[in-house]
Amino acid sequence: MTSQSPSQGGTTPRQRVEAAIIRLAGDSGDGIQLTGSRMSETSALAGNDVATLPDYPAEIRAPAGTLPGVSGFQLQFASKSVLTPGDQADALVAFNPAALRVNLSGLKQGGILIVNSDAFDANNLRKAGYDHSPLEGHELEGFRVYPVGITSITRQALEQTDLSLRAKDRCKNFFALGMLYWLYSRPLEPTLEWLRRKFASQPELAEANEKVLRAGYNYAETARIFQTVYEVAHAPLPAGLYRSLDGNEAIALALAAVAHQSGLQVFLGSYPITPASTVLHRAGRLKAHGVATFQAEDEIAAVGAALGASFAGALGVTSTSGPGLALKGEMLGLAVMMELPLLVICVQRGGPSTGLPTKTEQADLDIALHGRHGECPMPVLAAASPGDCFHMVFEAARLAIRHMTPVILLSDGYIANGAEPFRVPAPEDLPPIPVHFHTDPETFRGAYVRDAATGARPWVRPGTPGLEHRVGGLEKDAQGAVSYDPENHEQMVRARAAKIEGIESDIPPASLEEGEAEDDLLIVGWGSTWGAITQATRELRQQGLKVSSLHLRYLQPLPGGLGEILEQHSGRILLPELNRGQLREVLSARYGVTIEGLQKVQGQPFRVSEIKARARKMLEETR
Amino acid sequence: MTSQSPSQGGTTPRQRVEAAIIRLAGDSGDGIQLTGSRMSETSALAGNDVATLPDYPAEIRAPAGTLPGVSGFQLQFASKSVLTPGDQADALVAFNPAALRVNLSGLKQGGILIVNSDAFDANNLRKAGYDHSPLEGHELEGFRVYPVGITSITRQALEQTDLSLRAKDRCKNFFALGMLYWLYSRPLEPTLEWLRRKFASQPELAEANEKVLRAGYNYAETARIFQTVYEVAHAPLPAGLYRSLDGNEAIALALAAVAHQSGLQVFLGSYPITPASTVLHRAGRLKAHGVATFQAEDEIAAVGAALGASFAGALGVTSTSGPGLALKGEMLGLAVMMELPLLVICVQRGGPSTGLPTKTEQADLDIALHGRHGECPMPVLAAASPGDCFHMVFEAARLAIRHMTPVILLSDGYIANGAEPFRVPAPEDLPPIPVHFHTDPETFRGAYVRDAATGARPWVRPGTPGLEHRVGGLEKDAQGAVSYDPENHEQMVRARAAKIEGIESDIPPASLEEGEAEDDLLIVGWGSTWGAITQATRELRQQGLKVSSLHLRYLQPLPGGLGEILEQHSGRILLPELNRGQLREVLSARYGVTIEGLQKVQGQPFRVSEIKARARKMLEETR
Amino acid sequence: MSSDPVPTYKKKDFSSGLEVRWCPGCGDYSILNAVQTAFAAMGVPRENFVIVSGIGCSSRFPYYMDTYGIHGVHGRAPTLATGIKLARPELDVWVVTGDGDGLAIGGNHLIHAMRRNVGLKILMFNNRIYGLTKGQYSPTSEQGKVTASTPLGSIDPPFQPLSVALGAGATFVARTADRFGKHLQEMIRRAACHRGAAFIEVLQNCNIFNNGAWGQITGKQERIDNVVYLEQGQPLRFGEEGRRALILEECGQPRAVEWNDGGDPRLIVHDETRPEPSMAFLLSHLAPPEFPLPLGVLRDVPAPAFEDLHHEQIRRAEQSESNDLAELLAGPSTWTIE
Amino acid sequence: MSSDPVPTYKKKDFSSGLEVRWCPGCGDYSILNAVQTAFAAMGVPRENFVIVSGIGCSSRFPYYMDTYGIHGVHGRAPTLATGIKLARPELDVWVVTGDGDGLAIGGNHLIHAMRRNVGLKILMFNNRIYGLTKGQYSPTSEQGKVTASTPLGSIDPPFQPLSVALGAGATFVARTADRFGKHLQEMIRRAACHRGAAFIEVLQNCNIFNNGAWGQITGKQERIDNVVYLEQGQPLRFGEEGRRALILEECGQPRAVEWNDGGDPRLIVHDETRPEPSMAFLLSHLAPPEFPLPLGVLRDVPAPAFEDLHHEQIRRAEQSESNDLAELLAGPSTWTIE
Ligand SMILES: Cc1ncc(C[n+]2csc(CCOP(=O)(O)OP(=O)(O)O)c2C)c(N)n1
Ligand SMILES: Cc1ncc(C[n+]2csc(CCOP(=O)(O)OP(=O)(O)O)c2C)c(N)n1
Ligand code: SF4
Ligand code: SF4
Ligand SMILES: [Mg+2]
Ligand SMILES: [Mg+2]
Repeated sequence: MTSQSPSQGGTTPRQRVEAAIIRLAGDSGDGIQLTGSRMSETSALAGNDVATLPDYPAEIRAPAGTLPGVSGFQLQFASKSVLTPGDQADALVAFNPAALRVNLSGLKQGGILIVNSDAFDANNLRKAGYDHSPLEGHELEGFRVYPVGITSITRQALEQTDLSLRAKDRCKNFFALGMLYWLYSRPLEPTLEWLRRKFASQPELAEANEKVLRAGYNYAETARIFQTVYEVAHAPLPAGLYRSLDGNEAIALALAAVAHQSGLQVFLGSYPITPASTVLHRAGRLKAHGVATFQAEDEIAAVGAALGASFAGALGVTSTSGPGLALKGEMLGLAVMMELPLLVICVQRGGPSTGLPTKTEQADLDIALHGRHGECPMPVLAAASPGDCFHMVFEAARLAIRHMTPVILLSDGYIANGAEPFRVPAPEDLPPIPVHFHTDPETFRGAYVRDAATGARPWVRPGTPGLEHRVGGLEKDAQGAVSYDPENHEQMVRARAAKIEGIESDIPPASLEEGEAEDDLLIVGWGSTWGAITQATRELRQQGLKVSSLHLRYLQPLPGGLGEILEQHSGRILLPELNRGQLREVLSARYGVTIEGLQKVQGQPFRVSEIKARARKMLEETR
Repeated sequence: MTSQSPSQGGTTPRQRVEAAIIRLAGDSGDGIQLTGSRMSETSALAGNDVATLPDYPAEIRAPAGTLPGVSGFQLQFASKSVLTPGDQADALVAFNPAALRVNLSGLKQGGILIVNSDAFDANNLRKAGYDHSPLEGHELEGFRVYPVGITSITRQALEQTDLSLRAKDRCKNFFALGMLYWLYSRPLEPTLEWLRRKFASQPELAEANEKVLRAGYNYAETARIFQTVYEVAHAPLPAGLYRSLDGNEAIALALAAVAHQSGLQVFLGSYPITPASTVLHRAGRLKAHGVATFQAEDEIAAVGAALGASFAGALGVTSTSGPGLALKGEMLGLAVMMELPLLVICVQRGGPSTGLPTKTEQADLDIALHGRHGECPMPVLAAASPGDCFHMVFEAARLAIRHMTPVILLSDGYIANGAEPFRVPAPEDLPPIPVHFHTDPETFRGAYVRDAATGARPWVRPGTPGLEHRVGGLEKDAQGAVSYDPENHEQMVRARAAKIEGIESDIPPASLEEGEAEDDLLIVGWGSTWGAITQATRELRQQGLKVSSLHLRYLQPLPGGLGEILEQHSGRILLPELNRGQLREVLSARYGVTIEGLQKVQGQPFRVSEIKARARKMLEETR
Repeated sequence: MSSDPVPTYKKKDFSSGLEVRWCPGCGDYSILNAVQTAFAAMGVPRENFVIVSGIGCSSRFPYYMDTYGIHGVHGRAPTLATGIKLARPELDVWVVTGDGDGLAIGGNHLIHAMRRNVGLKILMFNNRIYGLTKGQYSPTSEQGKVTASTPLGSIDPPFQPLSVALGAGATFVARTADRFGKHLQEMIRRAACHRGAAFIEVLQNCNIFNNGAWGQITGKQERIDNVVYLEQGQPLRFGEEGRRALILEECGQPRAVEWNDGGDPRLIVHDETRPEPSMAFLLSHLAPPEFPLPLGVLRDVPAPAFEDLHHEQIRRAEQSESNDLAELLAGPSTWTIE
Repeated sequence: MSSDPVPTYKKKDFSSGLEVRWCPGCGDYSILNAVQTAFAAMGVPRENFVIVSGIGCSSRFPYYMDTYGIHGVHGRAPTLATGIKLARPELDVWVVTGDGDGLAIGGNHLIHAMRRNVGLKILMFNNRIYGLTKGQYSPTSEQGKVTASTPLGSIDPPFQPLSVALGAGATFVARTADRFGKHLQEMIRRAACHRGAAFIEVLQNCNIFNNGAWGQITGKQERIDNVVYLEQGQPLRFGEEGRRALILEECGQPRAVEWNDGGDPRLIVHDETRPEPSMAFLLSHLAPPEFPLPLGVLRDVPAPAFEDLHHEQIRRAEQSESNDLAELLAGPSTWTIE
């Protein structure tokens, strides 16, 4: 190990880098997620492009100092476009031995390692499974290690305050943040302002954290422990107003936008479940924006209430994760039969069963497509990134309303919690969402008499005189009467399917995301792998390789023209998925093309390098 | 119309026919299902091969005389092997105008039509939508029509008895049965014996029904209304002891056989749902045979209790239909994680949602394969016929126990209610179902340490000292401890999948049901279409066409060798399914072969002629 | 809501004209009759009614009413109805359910609707059997019942539906029977007047699978000794010419005694408005043979309706918070890239 | 079941050794402690215990006990446990659940377990919050609660868990608290002795998301006025030196009064064995500030356990019916083809 001693005299040299990847790790109670978010937002405000990966345990506060209790947060900020939190970190802050042990493999060789040396006592070392201090052994060789007594300096910094020792210690994350701000030339002001807002009612906490943040910054400056100060310039993002946004907040905001653009009341019926809960939390603050929320007794009640609200003329929405989606299947069948707009948001997590509840995965595609009894088709969409959640919710709502159908939108834990700069749309730039309620008894010919263009049935609000009618789960004829007629059933099954298939003409056709049609390899993706795939494709192309990529936001129906593109590339297609190949199976069956899957089921997103490596291998093999 | 007048003088000529197809139709309260069952059993006892199709409305007693209230029952009995209830009937008994209207299209040209003329009054005609009596119009031309005052003669026959008029009228189905027995030379004795058993505690009812049955028989004989008496000889069934059996009873009996052969207590947790309820009813009578039943508060509780019972060392079983399967998805995910034997029987019905609850369909294959969140594979089997339900339950139980996995067995409304002669297996001919409970703490290495051959984990009964352990929905490592380790998760996901895939080597490889490998067309089927497909194939072959057939009882994993057979026939494969092509999609994706689907989603089974017609068309096109 | 004067309705204005498909003789017919009559008299525009049901014979109800309606999935009617009521509190939302639909698979939604006090009017047709699936025992079937699924008799004790509702905090519970058309109509009217959740158990005969289940209550002769009608402020008298009455002993134990001109201080005088629910609870599980079965309103206490609180919060937010979408989308901190 | 003499256990024999992962300071630790201590004293072989849970912080419980156990899915523990108990009545089956797991998603299974009187011992850790999902309000949270999902305060009134259980027909209900280790152990012992379903509400502190929710009850000073301990045959006295007591007014209304040496005939003397459940029901929803919260056994009445009836039926069938498989498979009518 090369323990770094303070640089001597003069100002520290500054180095401009294109991107920086930082990883923070500590106990669940160490405020890691909060520190990470601050760093992200500060970087975004500084004009960088940013991508983040929060990574926390399934326990609220797993026992301090243990390996399963480690909470992590990685972010990448850059002066270029950034699509992932990065593969390996340039700098790691480890608040205790367990955090070090769990995260060291994620640090680049030669990377900066800041450790809270106060936490490396015998007890913590033992809990982390070290029989000696790594600070004194060989395992840290090859890293630039900075042992700092973060706890003790934080306490010193707060000596004059009245806080309890425990409260003081809870500020130590801001010390580390201060050091990082200095190291990466970040301004303190956004964080200070945030502290004032956050602790408006507890100014003593705002003050303490500010003190500690400044102490960390000053310590880095005056103690001169770092050899270099890094600078990361503005990223060339498209012009506009930006904010930092995670996927679940994007979903909630989109619901407000949908309410605004459609004039409908949005009714979110939900039951808390990780990692979807924050959709409910954030939507709970949107009452003034036309979004009502209802925390139901379970997932079935949540979707039931949402469907009831849609019947009543609102836009019903429900948000959940895999186990909840499994429970909603029967009610979704009713929604298909009732042919009402309904938005079902599934934020996927590691399964099966309770699985890895705080980790990410893409293994709920199958159940989204097929998880209902009978012939029960329903559009399925997937968001590609945190910001894309906003657009896809909007799009899903538009389709649900126009085509009178429940729609499933898939997100996942990675983009739900991950944040990125988001270009804030101006309300006037949002497309309108036209809504038509049938009100005229004269022209009403039956609850299931379909619109010629879309195949949608009329939507009638209860309370409309003369249009009283009944819908429900039994098969109906066009007039809305229960019908056991065999031919009618077949006709209705086909009509429902045709309606969904017809949505193909209402969505953008398939097109390449990167590259050209003639390239040697096509990488296809859906959902949150978009960032890693796009980044990998760009990097491979920069290296002169003929690789293109295509991203699917619409999984049912699939976009027009997809078959042609895939057939053109058959045998030269790579499909990375965080599952055992669910989309691969769908595309092979549908288009009869040969696709190679890249499977990863570890609760973690792809690294760019993993995709690049497999792509290179395929290119070599087919050459 | 040619109203048939009694044949004059001498004995009625007898005609030997190979097969007869009879259809009975009347009000829900007319005892149609019961009459049909008697006729079936009598024919089976007479040595015929028999197949039946009960077809009843979703209401218990829909309003008398209406079209939706019509209940039907079709049976075919023959001196040859019979695999379906037949396409069009040789004889139809219509108890009222509505029954006539609904069923007339199912009667062959020139067929025998017996109507209860007493029921053709103005009121009933109106309810059936007739503006005049069809008995007096032209619509019955081309049929041999026998109007009989069934109600009035029945009342006469019972004049001496003390029954209420209503009770008397409820005997009229036995009058029609008597007529049919005479017409088809069936013995009365089995029915008389059944009456005595059934009405042991109400001898006056046994007597009344006997009187009416004989009256019908005698009426046909003495009134000489029929031109011909038909005889149907013994069918060349394999030697053995036979009984008549429907699919749901077969399932219940198989549970007793499983208990017997495994030595395990069988625990059926169920919640009533059409058409699965009779599994619970019949199993409820098997307490002395090692089968315990529990009617739960809902489907989730039913499967939960079954899974709990399996944990406790019994064999948990749950029976349901589509809506129930949709509800069980989350608990099945837990079963996959807990890796315990569990048998899930889904008797499919018309969907989606409540759909056509008393009709048949094959549209729950998708949800059986994919209806759980996360990577959650589970074997899926399907029974081909009523009797096959017995064997497939046995097989499903064997696989569940040996491979420590939940197994889904699909049946459907058609085979659940349809009856056929069943060769009764001798208990000593049933294979044993070996069960191994791990009991030795010395050799226990962990709850998820797998058997090298099968990949199954050990099964430990609570109460075993020294083997206390915990299982559950969170991901576990081999020792059974909760693990959030990314690699462990991937490894476990793969191990669970490999275990299920490995079952391929424990099931029979794919082989042709009929025909040869070189034939021009291969018809592939699964589930209850077996009868119609096999019959169609045989008939086409008899006509010299080179058609073969293959039937799948194992849908996950698919049997070995299937890929080769399908590839050999790619482009010349027909797959009839009572859905929109669910298995077709699976096979195309898996084997990359081109398959033509024949889809029917009408709540009704295939007719042999429908399959033959499409097969002929394909043969012509490919020629 | 229409602002026109409310039309006056006849009973048949509430009939959808769809052929009613219950078995001849089913108690559901009389309930349909009573509901149509009661609705017609309510002075509510027909288009403002929504009837939501689950699955079961009883749950076919909405098809026969010319109102808005949903025939839902098994057990989940209260969830659909809650969504409707929250989205559109001005609608009159009625739930029709059965003892199986409401108390077997749907028990949880029912108790949560009671707890929240959502303004749903819930009619549970209790025939103590699963009718539509051909006669299995239900959670209200008496112990020992021989049914299709219990050839040796059921072994579980039944729920008392009203006790379950009260245990969940119900603010209005009542009991009536299919055969008592006028009483049934009155209970419907009372439920409609209650703000918040109202739960009515309607004893119903299934003449096919459980004929005579309520014979002891509805039989002309039997009812005299086996029914006590609850009337606000009145002592609980029953029997031939009201010659018997219910008292509460010191220890809190109820007892049926001879009527003694009201002189007994222990006589129970009915007060449906008591905030403390124990007396309603006590009444809810009295039953023959030891006691008469109470019919009428057991409890009717005021409490804020869930939908009112829901919209009150929305209104407060609308008044105190900005509804500027641009501001919302931008959030507290933004930056501009030129 | 082992026929060897039962080993004597120490508390630590019931610890699985797995690292306990609740937040430091969580009330669940004391409950774990009490359960381990109580189990060790029970004289039941360790291998005969099965602990079944759902999902939640509380539901991690089985992992920490060196018994058989299932960490199930959310809300469904009673279903798994019922299957175990029916298949193997000789096992001691305990359910651990939370206020969310047991009363939100799992409410129906809970009331049906009570109704059936299945021999499950159910411990509900009531912290009036969803802990594991980071602090949303639960069905037992007080109205107006500001939580992650209710930024403006929750609007629904809470369940009283014991009232729900009694409404469903529970034969044993008790209440205790995490902080009262000895009392908790005693309640566990009492539940174990009850044949049939036993339901214990354990007041539990979630120091992260709902710290101090039970401070009024468990606080050293507060508890004096806010808790009444139920003891069989004893009047309900509470407060400093038992100077206050509960009476039942003529009209059936409870009231807290000064203790007057037991002279008041209206004084409530606790009788947990009363078959009529209204008094237990009354106790179940008394709460501060108006009343003290009753801790102890509210109800413990004998009734046949579901699993006993289940096996009794099986035994009767085994005695009276043939178990010949060949005969069964053949059925009543067969024919032979040669
Ligand atoms: C999910 C689901 N499970 C089971 C069924 C079958 N089912 C339909 S109605 C019913 C019971 C109805 O009983 P009840 O509510 O008492 O109605 P009743 O027919 O007696 O009026 C059942 C079990 C279903 N339709 N859906
Ligand atoms: C089907 C399903 N829905 C939702 C969740 C998310 N979830 C896990 S625990 C929980 C609530 C737990 O509350 P409680 O039972 O009170 O337990 P506590 O954590 O407070 O001990 C929820 C909603 C889940 N795991 N599964
Ligand atoms: S089965 Fe019973 S409840 Fe159903 S319609 Fe018939 S009589 Fe009525
Ligand atoms: S979140 Fe609350 S209930 Fe959960 S472990 Fe932490 S303190 Fe305990
Ligand atoms: Mg019922
Ligand atoms: Mg809780």
